[in-house]
Amino acid sequence: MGRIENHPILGASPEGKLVTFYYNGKPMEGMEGEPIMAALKVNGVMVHRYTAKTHEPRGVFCAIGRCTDCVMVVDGKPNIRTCITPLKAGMKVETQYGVSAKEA
Amino acid sequence: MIDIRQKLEEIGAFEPHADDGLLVCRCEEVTKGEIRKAVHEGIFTIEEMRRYLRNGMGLCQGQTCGRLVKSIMAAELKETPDYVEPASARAPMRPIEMEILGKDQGGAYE
Amino acid sequence: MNKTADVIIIGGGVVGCATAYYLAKSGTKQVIVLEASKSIGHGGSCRNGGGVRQSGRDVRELPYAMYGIQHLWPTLSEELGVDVEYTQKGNLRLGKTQAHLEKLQKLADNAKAVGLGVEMVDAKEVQEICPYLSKDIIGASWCPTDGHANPLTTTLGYYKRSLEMGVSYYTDAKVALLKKVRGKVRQVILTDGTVFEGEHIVLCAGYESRAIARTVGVDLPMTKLIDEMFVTEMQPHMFDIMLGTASADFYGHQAHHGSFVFGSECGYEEVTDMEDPSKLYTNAMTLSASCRAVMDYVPCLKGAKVVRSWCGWLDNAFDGVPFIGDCKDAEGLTVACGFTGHGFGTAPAVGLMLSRIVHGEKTVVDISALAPNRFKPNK
Amino acid sequence: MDIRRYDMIVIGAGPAGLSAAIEAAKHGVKPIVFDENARPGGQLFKQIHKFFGSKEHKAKIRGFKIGEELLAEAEKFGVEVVLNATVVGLYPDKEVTVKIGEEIQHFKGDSILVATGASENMVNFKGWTLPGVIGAGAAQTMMNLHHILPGKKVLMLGSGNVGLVVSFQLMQAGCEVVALCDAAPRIGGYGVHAAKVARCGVPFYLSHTIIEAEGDEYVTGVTIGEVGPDWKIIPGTEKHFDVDTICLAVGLSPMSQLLDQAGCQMKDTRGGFVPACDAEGQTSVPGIYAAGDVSGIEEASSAMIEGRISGITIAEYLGFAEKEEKESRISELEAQLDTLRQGMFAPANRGKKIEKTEEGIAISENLLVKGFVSDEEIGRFPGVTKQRKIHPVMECTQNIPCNPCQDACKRGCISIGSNITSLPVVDKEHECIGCGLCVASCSGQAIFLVEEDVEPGYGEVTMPYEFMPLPVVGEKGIACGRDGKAVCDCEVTKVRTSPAFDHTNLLTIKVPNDMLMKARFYRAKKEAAYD
Repeated sequence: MGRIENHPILGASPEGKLVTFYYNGKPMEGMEGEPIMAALKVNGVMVHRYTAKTHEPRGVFCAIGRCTDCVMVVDGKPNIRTCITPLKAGMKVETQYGVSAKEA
Repeated sequence: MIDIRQKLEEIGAFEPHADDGLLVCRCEEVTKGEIRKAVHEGIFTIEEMRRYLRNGMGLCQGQTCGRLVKSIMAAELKETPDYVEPASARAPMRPIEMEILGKDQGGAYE
Repeated sequence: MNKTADVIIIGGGVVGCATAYYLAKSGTKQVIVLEASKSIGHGGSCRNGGGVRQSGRDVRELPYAMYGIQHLWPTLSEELGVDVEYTQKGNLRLGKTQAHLEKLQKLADNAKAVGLGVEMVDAKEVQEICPYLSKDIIGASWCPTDGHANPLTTTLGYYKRSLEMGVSYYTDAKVALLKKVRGKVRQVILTDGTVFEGEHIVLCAGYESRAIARTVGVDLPMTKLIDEMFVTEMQPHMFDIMLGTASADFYGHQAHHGSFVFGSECGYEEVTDMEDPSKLYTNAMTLSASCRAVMDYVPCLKGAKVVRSWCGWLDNAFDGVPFIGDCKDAEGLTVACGFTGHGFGTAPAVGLMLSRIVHGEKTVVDISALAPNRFKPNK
Repeated sequence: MDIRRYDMIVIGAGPAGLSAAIEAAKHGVKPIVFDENARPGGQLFKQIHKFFGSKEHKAKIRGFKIGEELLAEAEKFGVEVVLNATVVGLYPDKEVTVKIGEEIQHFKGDSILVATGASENMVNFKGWTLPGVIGAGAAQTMMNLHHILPGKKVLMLGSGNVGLVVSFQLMQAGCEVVALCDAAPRIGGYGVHAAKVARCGVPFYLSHTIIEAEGDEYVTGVTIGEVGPDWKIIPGTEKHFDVDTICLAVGLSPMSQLLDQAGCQMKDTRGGFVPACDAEGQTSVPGIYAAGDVSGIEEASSAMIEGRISGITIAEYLGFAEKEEKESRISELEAQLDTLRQGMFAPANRGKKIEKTEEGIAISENLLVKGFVSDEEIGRFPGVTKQRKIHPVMECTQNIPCNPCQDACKRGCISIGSNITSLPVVDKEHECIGCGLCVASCSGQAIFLVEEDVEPGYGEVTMPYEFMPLPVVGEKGIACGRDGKAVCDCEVTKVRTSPAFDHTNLLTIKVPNDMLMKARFYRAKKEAAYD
């Protein structure tokens, strides 16, 4: 989906520090401190989790920490709201199946 | 006073609709059909519905579906949406780890 | 609107709904249930830890607690057509000190005397039963036939099934007083003036029962206390047992869908004072205190997030066990209240016994020790 | 470590909360403001369009700039703003529990102002849970806070101001908006916002709703259909679009849970669950106040004034201000609020169909269903005149409380008068010098400069332009009409940018004289084509 390099009103995007994180074990790059969700989106990741009951794919919905649809397993902890959790170097971000990182 | 039996008779029997499979509560995966059917089983309030089907009991605590459930229930009850009272709000407003709560001794840091 | 019935039940909680169900099941044609709030199960029925246990109970309660577990709970989901999530995987009552163990031992001995299988287990056995518990636990009482259920679906299950069987329910129907007709309690008068009349009145309205019974000269000595509970987000499945502690720090279990439900106190409850009790406020310290209590025994839950807390009123009887039975000095009135915070697990048995009492039949077990008029001065 | 006590605790550092804290602090109150976000300003920081109103309402200033101004003012008056601080509980005795970092802290206030704003309503349809279906607020958050694109091809559901403004923002960020649909038969938001979107070529589908979001793992397409009077889809009206994103903008609901939790008396209204409170924001619990969207959805401009009213009220409640002082300040603020609550979109007119303007001119029907005023309709509005020499053409056709254009023109060519909702009138007596300040000042981007015969047979149209890349002088492109369709070839003759224009660039194109009243948008050749 990409970053907005130059915006007619907001100007150039603020410069950030590019860091490596791991999405299901695969290294990806994102801006340090941006929400995990933003880094995933730039890398084309749409599906954050599969639901417990009907195994439906879910992703970002409200982007402000309310709906909790974007939760993933982050550094081993499930149910982390990726839309409001800042990205750190080396973070391990995994698709959540129900409440765990493994497909049931 | 609400006469449950009389109200059930007034609203008639449950009739399946084509969109009954539509998901309403995203967190707990509760469908429109389940909610509509529960009304005909005597579930008339959001408080009861949450307890019966778990809608609004998940991570977001009904912040996304509350309004939708209210209108589906009201329509099924043949009433305006304000007939169905919203769920009561309870702390915490956002999910909080037990260990964070556990450190709290009732004060504030300088 | 039909305002006369064979039986009028005051209180649409789990006891009221269960009583209505067993009455309908035994052939009573006209049963009316009056619920003061807008929701069935608004009170303690849906605000408890879901414990279905025998261990830790007063010996006066044990016979019917055991009866329910042996005869009613196992088939309840099928009977009601609603999954009540009954799980009979045992109850551990945990101790961390020698004093705790002594207390647990005493309770276990009492229970054994009336035939309940409860044994004391040591630290190692505790870990074998539930490896998620703190290593600081030195022992526990273990009752393998105890368990838990979902109080929400149990209450609503009884409601739904009895409704299907012909019971009439009225919500938002607050009772103001009872009235005798020719010396027998027959009328139930609502705050809006509506009069219901029945051959038999069953009063199971929690603490509010006291004020209602008083209108026909019956006092049920109890007080009320507010208690808080909380629920966590869904967690991977860990264990199925019910947990409690010797010093009553907390109680709770993991529900079928994965959330943990716990109840606890912060120590402030006895003096809680609120202008409007219907608001069900808690204070700002209880949740944190409860989390500490739970983490002291189940430390691995520290990362679990709390999504909601709530509270409810307990109806504490003066001697810690409920009032169940006919009011000898108010003919026509049967009461069931004062469950003192542990009524949920026995509700099916109580409902069944109340239906028997109404029919003038013998209750399944002897409950004369719970007679409503049992209060006698101790000096 | 005891509970910390404050004169005033404000929950929410949005327009209402900050304004209240500033107003109270001006009278000596020491407020503390908590906000769960990393940046203060609430939704203001996602709002990159210019605001309506008059000078006192911070008109023609962009939302995020207003946020910055409020923050600077708060700092100046010693307001303590704590960010990343989520209020998780509000208890009797005016105690709040706040999650700050990894800790829960307790605060008590002699007064509490709840200014938690609103949350988005949602609507469900088949596939609404697929990744790629997002709230309009989510789109704004992604674009304007995190500088990422929500998607490439977007369908917007909802024609209220949020749907319209976010559609425009999506295009500014570089997305394609394939369509805007709404189940209602008429556009809900300001006509000028709709017109901005329509002239970019976005088709409007009123009386249409989403039938299905398609895709297995995420959105790959959407089907919409026309709704009949029974709100059911009319068979055969289905339309499919290839999209990767579906944006929902179907209204807002007050986030009033904390007030409910604190035991404040609540009201269940059409606009949501709101506290019962008086005009100053006092709830049923003495000392607990509510201001802004939490007490009923309005614009950020109204929230700021409501906040100030609550601020002075609290100052008086706490004994920091005299009663007379409070009353005179409140009457001043209420007058400002009244101004904002006038016009066609006034709260009193919600849901009503307005047939005529205050001037008695028939409303453009086309605008209400297609998003643009047709060539035939435009001439009847007083801002639209036909002159040979350069002059402003103000395509402002609805009565909304807004008047920056009047102040912008130093030559007196534009007059609105004392009634702020009146349509602007071109005063032919005064000479337009083509400075373009009016064009840049119009928050609705509805003002154009038109001049005939700059060379034989050709005239010039100057338009507001807020897109990247900015065309360069001499570039050949295509002029589009109000409906976004190509009308003729054109050449860029002037590109003006200035700090005074605040990022609204003025683009001047040369078109044949007979196209001067039609050409309202510019497209580079490669991206446009004639139908």
